[in-house]
Amino acid sequence: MTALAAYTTSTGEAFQFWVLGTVAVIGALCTILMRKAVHSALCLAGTMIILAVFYLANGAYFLGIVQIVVYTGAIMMLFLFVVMLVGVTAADSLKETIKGQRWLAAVCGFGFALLLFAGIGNASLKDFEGLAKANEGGNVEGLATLIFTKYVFAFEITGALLITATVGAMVLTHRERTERAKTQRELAEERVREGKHLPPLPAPGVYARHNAVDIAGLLPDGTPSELTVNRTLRERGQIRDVSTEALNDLRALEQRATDRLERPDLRRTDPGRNGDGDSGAEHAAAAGEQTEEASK
Amino acid sequence: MNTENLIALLVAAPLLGAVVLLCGGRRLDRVGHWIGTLLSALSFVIGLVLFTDMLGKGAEDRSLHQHLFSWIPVEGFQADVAFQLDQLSMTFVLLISGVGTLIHLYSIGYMEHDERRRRFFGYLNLFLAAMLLLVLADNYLLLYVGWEGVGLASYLLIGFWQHKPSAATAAKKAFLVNRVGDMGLSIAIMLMFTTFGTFAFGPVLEASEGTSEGKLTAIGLMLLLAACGKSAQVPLQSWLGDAMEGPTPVSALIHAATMVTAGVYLIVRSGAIFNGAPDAQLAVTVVGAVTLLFGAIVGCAKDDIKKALAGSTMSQIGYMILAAGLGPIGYVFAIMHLVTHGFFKAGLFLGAGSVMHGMNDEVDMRKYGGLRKYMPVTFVTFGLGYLAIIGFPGLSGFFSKDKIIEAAFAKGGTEGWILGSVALLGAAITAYYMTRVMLLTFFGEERWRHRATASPEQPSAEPAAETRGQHSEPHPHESPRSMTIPMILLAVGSVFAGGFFSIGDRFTHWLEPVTHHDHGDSPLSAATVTGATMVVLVVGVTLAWFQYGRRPVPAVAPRGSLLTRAARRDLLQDDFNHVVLVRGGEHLTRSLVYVDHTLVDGVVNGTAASVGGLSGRLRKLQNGYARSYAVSMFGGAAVLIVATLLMRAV
Amino acid sequence: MNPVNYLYLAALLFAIGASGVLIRRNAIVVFMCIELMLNACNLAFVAFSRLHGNLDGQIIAFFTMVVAAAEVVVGLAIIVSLFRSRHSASVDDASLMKL
Amino acid sequence: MSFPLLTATAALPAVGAIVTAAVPAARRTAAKWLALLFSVATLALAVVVAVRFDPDGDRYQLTESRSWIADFGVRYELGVDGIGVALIALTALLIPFIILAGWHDADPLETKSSRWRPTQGFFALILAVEAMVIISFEATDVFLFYIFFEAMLIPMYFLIGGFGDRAHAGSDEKASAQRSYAAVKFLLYNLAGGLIMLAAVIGLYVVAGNFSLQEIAEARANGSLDMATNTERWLFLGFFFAFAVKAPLWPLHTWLPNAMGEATAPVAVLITAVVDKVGTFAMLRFCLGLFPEASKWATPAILVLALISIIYGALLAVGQRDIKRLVAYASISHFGFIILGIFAMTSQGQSGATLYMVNHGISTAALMLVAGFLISRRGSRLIADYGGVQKVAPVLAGTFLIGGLATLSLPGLAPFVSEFLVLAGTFARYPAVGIIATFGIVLAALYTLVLYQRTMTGPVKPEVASMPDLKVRELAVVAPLIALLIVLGVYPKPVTDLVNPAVEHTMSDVQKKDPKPEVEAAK
Repeated sequence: MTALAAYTTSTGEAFQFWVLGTVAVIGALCTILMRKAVHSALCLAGTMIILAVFYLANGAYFLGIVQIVVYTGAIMMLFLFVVMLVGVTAADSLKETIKGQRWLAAVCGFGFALLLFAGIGNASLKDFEGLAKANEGGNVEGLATLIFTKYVFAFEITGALLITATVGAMVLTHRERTERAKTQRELAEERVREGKHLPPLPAPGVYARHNAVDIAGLLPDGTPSELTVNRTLRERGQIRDVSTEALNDLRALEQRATDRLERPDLRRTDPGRNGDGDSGAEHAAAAGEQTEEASK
Repeated sequence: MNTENLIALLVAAPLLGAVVLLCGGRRLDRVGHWIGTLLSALSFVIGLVLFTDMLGKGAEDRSLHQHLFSWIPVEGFQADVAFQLDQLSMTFVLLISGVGTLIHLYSIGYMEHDERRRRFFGYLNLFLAAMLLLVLADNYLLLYVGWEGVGLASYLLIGFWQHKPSAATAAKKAFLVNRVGDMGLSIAIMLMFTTFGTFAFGPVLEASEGTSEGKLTAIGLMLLLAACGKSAQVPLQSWLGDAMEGPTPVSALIHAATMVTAGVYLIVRSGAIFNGAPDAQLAVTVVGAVTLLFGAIVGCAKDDIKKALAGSTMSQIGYMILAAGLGPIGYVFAIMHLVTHGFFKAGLFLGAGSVMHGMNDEVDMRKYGGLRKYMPVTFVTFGLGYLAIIGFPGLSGFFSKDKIIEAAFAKGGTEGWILGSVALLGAAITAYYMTRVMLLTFFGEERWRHRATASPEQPSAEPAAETRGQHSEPHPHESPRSMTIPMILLAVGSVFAGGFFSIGDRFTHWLEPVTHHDHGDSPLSAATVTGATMVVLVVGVTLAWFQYGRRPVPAVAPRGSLLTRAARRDLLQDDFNHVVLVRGGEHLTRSLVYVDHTLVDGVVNGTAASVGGLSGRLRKLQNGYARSYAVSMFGGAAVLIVATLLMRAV
Repeated sequence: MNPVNYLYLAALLFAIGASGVLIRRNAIVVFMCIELMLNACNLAFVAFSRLHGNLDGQIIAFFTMVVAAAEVVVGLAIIVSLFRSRHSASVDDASLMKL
Repeated sequence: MSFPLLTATAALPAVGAIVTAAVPAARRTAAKWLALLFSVATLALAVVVAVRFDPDGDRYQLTESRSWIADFGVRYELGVDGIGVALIALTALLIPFIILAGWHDADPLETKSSRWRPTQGFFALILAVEAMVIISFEATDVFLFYIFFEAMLIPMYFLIGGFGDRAHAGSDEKASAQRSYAAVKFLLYNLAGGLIMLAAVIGLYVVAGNFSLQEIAEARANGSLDMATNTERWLFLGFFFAFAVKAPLWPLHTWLPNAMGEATAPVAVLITAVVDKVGTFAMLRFCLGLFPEASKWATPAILVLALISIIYGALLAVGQRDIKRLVAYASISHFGFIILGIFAMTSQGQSGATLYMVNHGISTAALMLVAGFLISRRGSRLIADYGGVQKVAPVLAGTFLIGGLATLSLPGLAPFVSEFLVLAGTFARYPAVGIIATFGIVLAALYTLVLYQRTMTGPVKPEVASMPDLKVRELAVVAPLIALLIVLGVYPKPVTDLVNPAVEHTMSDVQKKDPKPEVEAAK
C-alpha cells in the first residue's frame, strides 16, 4: 500500500483544485474569447491569481508570492497600461479574416492538448516525493541557496537580460524628433493646401442637460457631426448621440407652449410669415425655460 | 624527264586559271578570257605530250601513276591524292582539254558583251580542272571529288545569268538531282570500303573477281545511280533540259561533250565490278535503253533548239550507257561513241549558239527557217554534225552507233534482240528529230521576217533578249571568226574521228588493256545490222521531210497529239517530280516546322507552365499573416510530439 | 487526488493559450495568451518540483518569470512603437512577409 | 614541375576578360583592341600547346595536378589528348575572328529606345567564355570539368540576352522580349542538363571515391573498380543528358534556334562553333571514357536519335524563313553527324567526328559571319527580304556561297573529309544507319542552295540595290576562314595525325575493334 499507493493530497487541496482549476480554465477561455482587450486582461489576471494559489498549494511559497506581486501586480498592470495607451481601437471584430484559421487553431489547440494528455498519461508519474524535505530549511532559503550556488551564472545572465530588456524597451519606445516642428503658419498653409477644415474643428455639443465631450454637436439639420468629438472616443464608439432626443424635447416644448397660450395652431391653418415668426419667438421662450430649469 | 609528274599539271593548269580569274578581281577583266583559254590550251598540250609519250611505250606499261600525298590517313581508311593515267583516262583527257579549249575560244566571241566574262572563264577553267581530276583520279574518293567538282562548276555555269530566276532554279535543280546520284556514289564507296577495305581502282577491281555477287550487284547499282544522276539518265534525267538555261558554250562543253558522259566513264572504269554482277549490268542496259527512247521522243517534240539537242544528248548517252551495260562487248564502243558524240554534239550546240547569236538569241526553231543563205559556215558545220549524228555512212556517228547496235544484238538471247531493236528504233527517231531540227532551222521560208513579238511561252535564253531582239526584226549574220573556227574544227572531228578510230579497230586495240574487249557472237552479221540501220535512217529522214520539209511550218506550235504534248513536258516527268517531291517535301517541312514549334517545344513549355501554375497555387499558402505561419509552426510542433511519442512507444 | 492533475491543468491552459495566440488578432491579447502559456509551464514546473522533491523546478519557474517579464517589457514596447507607426495593434496589419 | 602551359592558356583570356571589363566606358575602342590582343595571344599559346604536344606520346600530356578540395578528392587536374588539342586550337582560332566580326555589334544603339550597352562587357564576356571553354577541354578531373561546363552558361546568358541582334522583326520591345525568352530558354535547358549531370557526378564520386578521369578509367580497366550494370547505366545517362542538351541532340535541340536567331551573329558562332563542341567533346571523353559498357548499351538508341537529328534538322532548315535559324537547324543536323560518328565506335567514325567538330566550327563560322554581315546591311533576318545580292555585292555572295558549299560538305572543302569519314565509319558497322544518314547530304544541298538562290540570285530587290560589298575588316574575318576550309579539305593530315592516337585510346577504352573488310584486297 505504502509503496504502490499513489501520492495523494488532502481532500481540502483536492476540493480547492477542482474548484479553482475550473475557474482558472474559465478565466483562460475568457481571456481568449473576450472581445475587448481590457476584459481579456482582467480575466488573465484572475487566472494568474488562481495559479498563484496553486503554487502555494504545491509548496512553492516564494513563487506564489512572486506570482501575485510581479505578475498580477506588475506585468498585468503594465498590460492594462498599454491597453489604455494603445487599445483605443474598438474591440476586435471577431470575424476571422484568414480563411479556416479559426478552425485550424481550434483543431491544433485541441489536438495539442490531447497529445500532452497522452504524454502525461503514459509517463510514469505515480509517486510524488513531496517538498516536505526540500522545504524543511524554508522554501525561500532553499531557493536562495540554489540560485546563488548552482544557478548563479544563469541568475547573473538573467540580470543582464533584464537590463538589456529595459534598455531595449526605452530604445524602442523613445521617439527622436527628426524633423523640425511645424509652425502654426505652416500648419495653416498645409490645411489650406489639403483643402479640408480650414477653420478649427467644431466644439462638441453642449446642452444644459449633459455637456460632456462625448456628445456630438448637431448640424443645422439636427444630425450629429462626427468632427465635434474626440477621435479616441469615436474609435471606441463611445459617442452619445442626442440629436433625436433634443428634437423630441423641442417638439414637446412647442406643444406645451401652444397649449398654454391657447392660441389656435396657425401652422395648420395658414402657414405664413407670422407663423414663422411665432415659432421663432417660441424657440426663444423654450430656450428661456430650459435655462431656468437648468438653473434650479 | 619523268612524265608522271606532268599528270598533276594537267589538273593544276586550269585550276590555277580558275583561282587567278576568280580571285583576280576586275583588273583582269580585259585579259581574263585569254588567260583562261591559254591555260586550258596548256593542259591540252600537256595531254598531247603525255599522249605521244604513251604511244612510245608498249601496250601494257602505258598506264602511268603519280602519287602526290596522303589525303585522309585514318586507322584502316587510307585515301590518297594520286593520279592514274591509262589509255581510258588519256582518251578523256584529250577530249576534255581539246574540246574544252575550242569552246574557250568560242566563248571569247560568244560572251563578248557580257561584263562578267572573266568570271565565266574562271568557272570554265574550274570545270576543266574538276573534270580532269575526275578522269585522272586513281581512287573512287578522289573521283568523287572531281565528280562533285564538275557538279559545282555546272551549277555555277547553268546559273551564270543569276538574275534570271529560271536560270537560278535550273542550276539548283541540276545540283540537287546530281546530289541524289552522288549519294549513290558515296554509298558505293562505303560499300567498297567495307567490302575491300579500300577504294583505289587497282585493288578494288582486282579483288572484285573473288567477291560475292550480291555485294558486287549492290555496288554496281549504286554506281549506276551515280551515273544516272551525272549522265541525265532516267529516272534522274530531268535536270538536263532545264540546264539549257546556261550559256550555249556551257551546254556544248558540259551538257553535251564532257560532264554528262562522266557516268559512262564511271561504268566503264568499274567494268570489273559490273562483269561480276550480271543483274547490275542488266539494270544498266535497261536504263540505257529507256533513256535512249525517252530522250529521242522528247527531242522530237521540243521547239527550243537547245532543248531539242538536249533531248538528243540524253538519248545518245543512253546509247553509251546501253553499250557500257553490255560488258566487255560494249565498253569500247561506248567510249568511242562518247568521243565522236563529243565532237558532233559539241559542234551542233556551237552551231545552235551561232544561230542564236545571229538571231538575237531567239531559241524557238519555229521562228527560224531558211537561214542557210545567211550563215553558211554555221550551216555547213551544223549540217556535218547532223549527218554525223544520224549516222550517215562514212561519218563518225555511223561507225560508233552502228557498232553499238551490233553489240546490242551480240548480247545474245532475248535481251539481245530487245536491246538491239530498241537501239535501231532509237536510230530511226534520231534521224527524225535531227532532220526536223535541220529543216526548221536552215530550210523552208524565213519565218523570222515580219513576225509579231516573241511568243511568250518560249522565254529566250540570253539576257540581252529583253533589251534588243524581240522588237526589232533580226538580221541574221555569220558569227565572228573566233566562233566559227571551233565549229569548223569540231566538224572536221565529227566527220573523220569515227572512221579514224574504227579502221583496223585502232580504238579497240588502244583501249584493250583497260576494257579487255571481246567480240560477242552476234546473231546477225555486221552487214545486216548496217543495212537495217540504213533503212531506219532513211525512214526517219523521209518522215521528217514529209512533215516539215514539204508543208510550211506554223509559227506557233500546234496542239499536237497526246504523246507530243507529253513529250513537250519531258513526258510529264517534271510534273511527277513537282507533285510528289516538291509539293510533298514542302508539306513535310511545313508540318515538321509546326511539330517542332508545338510538340517538341510545346512539351517543354507545357512543363514550365504547369510548374508555374503549381508554384502559383502553393504561393497562396504564403499569405504573409504571422498567425497562419504560427498555425503551421504549431501543427509542426504537434507532429513532432507525435513522432517522439511514437518513437518512445516503439 | 493525484497531483498529476496539476500537470493536466497546465497542459490544458497551455493549449488554450496557444489557440488564443492563433485566434486573436489584437497584438496585446496575443501577448496575454503567451503569458498564459508561460504560466501554464510554470505550473507544470512547480508540479514537477513537487514530484521530484527538489527545488530545481521552482528555480526554473522563477527564471521563466524573469524572462517573461523581460519579454513583456520589450514586446509591449514593440507593440507601442508599432501602434505609433501604423495606428493599429492588429497582427494582421503587419503582413509584410508577403511579397 | 614545368611551366603550367595549359593553365596559362586558359588563364590568359580570363585575365583578358577582367582587363577588358575594367576599361572605362569612354575608351570603347581601346577595349576592343585589348580583347583582340588577348585573344590573339591566347591563339599563340594554343599554337605552342599544339607544338609541344607529341601525338605519339602518352595519352594525356602537359598534365598539371594540384590538390584542390582534398576532402572530396577533387583535384585541379589538367591534361590534353589529341582531341583536346585540336579543339583548343579551334577555340583559340575562332575567338579573334568572332571578336573582329563583332567589332561594332556592341556599340551603343543610336535608336532613341537605345539602352546603354556596355561595349567592353561584350568582349569581356566573349573572352570569359573562351577561358571556360578552354579549361573544360583541358580538365581531366570530372568535378573541375563540371564546374566550368556549368559556369560557361553565365556569360553566354548575358551575351545572348544582353546583346541582341539589331536586325529583328518588329519593335525593340518585341525583339528584347524574344531575346530574353531565348536567353532564358538557353539557360534553363542547359541548367536542367547540368543539374542531372551534377547528380551523376556525385553518384560517380560515391561509386568511385574520386573524380580523376584517369584514375577511374584505369580502375575500370584493371577491374579494381567495377560498377553494377545499372549504376553505370544511370550515371552514363546522367552525363549524356547534359552533353546531349549542349550538343544539341534531338529532341533537346529547341533552344538552339532561338538562341542563334536572337543573338548577334558572332555570338551565334560562339554558341554553335565553340560552346556546343564541349558537349560532343565530353561525350567522347567522359561518356565513352568512364562508362564504356553503358555507352555500348545505349548506342542503338543514341544512333537513332542522331539519325533523327540529321534528317529532322535538315528538313526544318529547309522550312525556315529566317537565315540564322536556318543555319541553326543546319548545325543541329551536323551535330547529329558528329554524335553518329562518336557512337559508331569505329576509328573512322570517331576520327571523323573529331575532325567534324573542327571543320563544322570553321564552316559554320564562315557561313554565319557572312550571314551576319549580310543581315547587318539590310537589317532583316528574313530570307524573303533579300534577292539579287550577288549582283551588287559579288564578294559577299561568293564567300556566302563557299560557306554554304562547306555546309553541304562539298568535296575539296574541309567538312567533306569529316562527313565522309563519319559516314564510312558508321556504314562499316551499321550499314542501314549509314545509308539513311547519307540522305542528309541531299537535304543539306537542298537547304543551302535554296538559301543561296533566294537571297543572292534573281532580280535585285530595291532594298538591297545599294548594299555595299564586304569591307576590309569583314574580308579579314572571312578570307582566313575560307582559306582554312580549303586547306583542311585538301590536306587534313596534320589534324588527323593529331587525332588518330587519341581515337585509338578511346577505341581501346570501349574495347571495340573496327569491323574487318570482307575481302582483304589491300593485303
